[in-house]
Amino acid sequence: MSRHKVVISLPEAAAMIKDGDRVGIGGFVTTNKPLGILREIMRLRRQDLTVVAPPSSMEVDLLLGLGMVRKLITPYLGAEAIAPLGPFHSGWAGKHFAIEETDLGTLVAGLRAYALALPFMPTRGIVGTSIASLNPTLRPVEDPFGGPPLIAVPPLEMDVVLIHASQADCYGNVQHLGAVFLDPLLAQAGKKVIVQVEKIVSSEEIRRNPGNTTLACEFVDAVVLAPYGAHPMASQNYYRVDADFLNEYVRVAKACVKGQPEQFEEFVARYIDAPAGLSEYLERVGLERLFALGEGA
Amino acid sequence: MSRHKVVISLPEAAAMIKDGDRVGIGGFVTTNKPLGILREIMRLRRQDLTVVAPPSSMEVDLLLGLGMVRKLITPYLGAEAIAPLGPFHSGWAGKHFAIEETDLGTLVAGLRAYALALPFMPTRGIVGTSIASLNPTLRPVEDPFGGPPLIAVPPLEMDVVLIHASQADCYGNVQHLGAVFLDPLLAQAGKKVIVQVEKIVSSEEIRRNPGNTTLACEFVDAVVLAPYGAHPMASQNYYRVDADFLNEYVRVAKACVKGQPEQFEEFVARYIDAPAGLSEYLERVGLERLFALGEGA
Amino acid sequence: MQATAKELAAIFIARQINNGDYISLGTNLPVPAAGVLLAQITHAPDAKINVLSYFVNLAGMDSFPDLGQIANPSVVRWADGVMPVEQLIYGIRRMDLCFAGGIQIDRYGNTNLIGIGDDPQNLKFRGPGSVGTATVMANCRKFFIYTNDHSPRTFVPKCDFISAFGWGDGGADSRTRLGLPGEGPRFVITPKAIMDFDETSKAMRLKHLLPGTSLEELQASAGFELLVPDQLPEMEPPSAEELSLLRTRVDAKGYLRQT
Amino acid sequence: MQATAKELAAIFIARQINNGDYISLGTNLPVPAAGVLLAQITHAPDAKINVLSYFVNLAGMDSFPDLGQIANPSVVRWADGVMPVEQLIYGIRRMDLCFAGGIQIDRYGNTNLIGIGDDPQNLKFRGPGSVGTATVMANCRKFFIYTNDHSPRTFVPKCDFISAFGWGDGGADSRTRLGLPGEGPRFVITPKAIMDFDETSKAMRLKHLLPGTSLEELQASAGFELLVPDQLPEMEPPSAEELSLLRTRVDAKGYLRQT
Repeated sequence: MSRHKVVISLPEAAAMIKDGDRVGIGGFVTTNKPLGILREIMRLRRQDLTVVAPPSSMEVDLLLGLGMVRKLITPYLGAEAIAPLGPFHSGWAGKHFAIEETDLGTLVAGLRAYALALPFMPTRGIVGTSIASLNPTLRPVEDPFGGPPLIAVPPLEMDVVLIHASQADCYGNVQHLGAVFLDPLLAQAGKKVIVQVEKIVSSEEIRRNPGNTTLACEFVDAVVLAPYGAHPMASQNYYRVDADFLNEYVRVAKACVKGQPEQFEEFVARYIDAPAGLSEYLERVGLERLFALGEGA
Repeated sequence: MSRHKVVISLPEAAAMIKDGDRVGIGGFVTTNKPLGILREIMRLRRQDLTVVAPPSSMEVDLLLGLGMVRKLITPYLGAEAIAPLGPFHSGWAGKHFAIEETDLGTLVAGLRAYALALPFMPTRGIVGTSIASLNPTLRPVEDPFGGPPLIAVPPLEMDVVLIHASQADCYGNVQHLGAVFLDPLLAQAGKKVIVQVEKIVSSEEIRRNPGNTTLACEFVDAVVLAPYGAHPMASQNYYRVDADFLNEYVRVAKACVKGQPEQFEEFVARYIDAPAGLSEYLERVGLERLFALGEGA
Repeated sequence: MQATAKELAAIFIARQINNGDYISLGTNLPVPAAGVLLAQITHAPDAKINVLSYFVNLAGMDSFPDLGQIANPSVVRWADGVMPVEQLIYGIRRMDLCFAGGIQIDRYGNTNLIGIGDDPQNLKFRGPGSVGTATVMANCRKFFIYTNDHSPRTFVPKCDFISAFGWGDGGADSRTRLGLPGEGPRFVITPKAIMDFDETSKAMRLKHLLPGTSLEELQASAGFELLVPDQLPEMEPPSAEELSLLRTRVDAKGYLRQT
Repeated sequence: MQATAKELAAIFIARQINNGDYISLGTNLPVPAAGVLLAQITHAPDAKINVLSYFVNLAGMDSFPDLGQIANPSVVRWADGVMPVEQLIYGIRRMDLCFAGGIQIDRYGNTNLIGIGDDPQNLKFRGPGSVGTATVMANCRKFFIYTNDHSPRTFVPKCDFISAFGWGDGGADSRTRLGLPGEGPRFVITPKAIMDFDETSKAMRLKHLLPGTSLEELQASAGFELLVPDQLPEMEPPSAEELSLLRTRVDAKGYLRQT
């Protein structure tokens, strides 16, 4: 018997995400976002998703704008200096989707509680803040050693986790070759974990530097080849964020929130609905533009 | 102003450990043990130490045999197939030193609680076991979400942590170049952290592969050059465990526990008290013997 | 040469492993290690094996260097990844199978690595300590208990101390009542016999006698009354392929062929 | 050219930093970033700087590429190490200094990145979210608050929501009562002024006016009564070396010289 390869196609990956799922999204702000898989799900307009994300950006704002999200759990949505706020996030919160208030420490505590199979993790980080009162999943917990009470964070459950990384072998051993953000923790806590990569490499290449492996195949259910798959976000070692693209998005999304949805609908038709797959999407963006995002370009 | 170098000598490192200190010891069973620093402390016969150690071996048994330890906190003491038990640990527990009962999960919870500045971490791992009743520092804690109660592990405090690794620069950036065991967690939880290394390398060498850095200088207070400093234990990438040496130790330690201390006293005189420093110790062991512990030898 | 009891025990373990299982291999347990390795090169090429700090896949190994020291540094040649030791616990949700040893094992599958005696301050014998067994056996999906010493010294009515909880004082709900996520001990394996646990009482029950041990002898080997079912089938004998692979690629040094 | 108010603010921050401090630099806060970088190349070569996923030391830098994007991938050229984001929190015991921003800042140094409005289900304006400020400001030894917008829109009597706790409703024991390990906000820094907190009430107090702003104007810039001490010394002027290093090596693109 030989080893089973876990490489699947983008449509196969998208089929693993169902309406109503709790979906974790890896990466950090504008870097290493799994947009290849996300665009497939957007095309299918999956509904009633609960999105769990470390500091997130326009990829989540777009999910909100497409009406796919029931509940959002993220400590941050923005693109720093490029665009401090997500238009749908800022404009529609509480109206078209619910927010489960969190911060980075609370998110880490909930994910760690799930990975450790614990009913809660205590935190002091949000004592005295509004997060403790706005998030109905949290509870006070006594300090059995007599100190002031803390907040108990329950396990944060995710049906599927989507991650973008540099490379993997066909068995699911993944290497980021740079910062890992919260991806290992997300993978430990995800019921299913799908990783899209710029490059699939041999098992020998992975084993040449096992210390570079950031997600061992124990924590990976499927791998998808997705070159330029993080665009318009940055991909470590490959390309920078496409700021012009984000600005265009912010412009049409802002207009939509203000009641002028036409340009946003065109944007969605052009970049999400019409392309038959990743290659067609990238051709619409244009190779010259993509190459210009590389280091030194 | 130029950067401050944190490289110190072995005697300077030993001077950082005082009578009554809580001392953390890195590595795992018979690998990467900071014996260079430990032998200096043994020579000084520091008293009333509380030792906190991940799975440990004869280096801790020797501390026990020298009467330096008041309390021992380790999930394991032995050398696997070479010597399943430490003679002083097996024979003297409760009589010459106290044991704070723990297991790996409990140890990790206590260290993490300290690093996170939390008054406790909950664990389910020891519910129903004797660890929960034998260790007086633990308390039951309710699950505020209504499940069965858990055990609260308080922060595990360490005045000094001693670690052995492959290489570091003179500013305290450390690379293990292999398994890290619990060393990063120990470093995060230690008030002072001293790392002995086989080799001091340039800052440029560290920066060539910052992804290999396992302890950034944020978590390291001092670096000590100690080639062959883990002997008789193994050092990753450098040399294997010296099983003959361990067997000799076990033989003289067993006799001592049985009331015949002469050979143990000779062993201590020869390897701990007489050598003026690491070089003299290694010369007594003999270079031919040391070289024979290398890969392929 | 006929299969030895240790070889049969290893083959029994190999057959319990599903392809794709995530398994953590502790040190100094050569028979379970042999079972896992045999499974990997036969029907479980996708089993995910954790050996202390390394994630390895051994499906392509020619032969294994030394079963006596599974945490051999040479294991790194098959490593897909290196991990901090916390990972054992932090990634425990996905762990399917682990192994526990014990200086005492009781009729409800509790194990003791802490010590022997009544007074914890004055033990007759201090064990090596629980290592990670308490937390790992509480959480991982299932675990097997292994010991080479099938005698009343090890098999006791009640452990003096419990380092890893099995079924406590018995009863199918003894783990869920405490909220323990793992499904508990499944088998107890020795060179004399393979045992499981009664579905209701969770008392230890004989499943297979291994060659060289009679039922009477076995019953005298435990300090408590072992349940014996009416039907006591023999373990399905090893295939020629199982035995050959075990001897040539897993255990070339013959550790399991020593008595 | 005279030092601008933003340059003075950065120089003030630089002077607060001790050699050896462990500092975490958040994104999109160019003035605090400039202050930390200036300290590093003058009196704090051993300051340990964390920029998101990287541990860096910039003592040897010729010039910094772009203060507007501190989390620039090119920062990796000075990286001594790469770290998972949890490390920010897991290693928090050793963190000396952090920076918080806010869409609202109140007189007791509480900050709000959550949103504006009464009804959380129907906010007038939803902010970007707390990022890590809640947990980091609760724990790290001390923190500074920075904003470019010194106006009553930002400086409010009471935040609509609190994302990072400062001094709550005031009082020197307002943090210890809750068990918060960190010592709380030390300074509030804007291009108009530098403020600290009264030792007893922990109400915000003027420390230095920055050039271009009068006391009357400043008092009108907050929606609450700012404490003003009897003595209001000017900030010690920048040395020629501070200003020159700031302009040539830290902020060559002149971000802090724009008004």
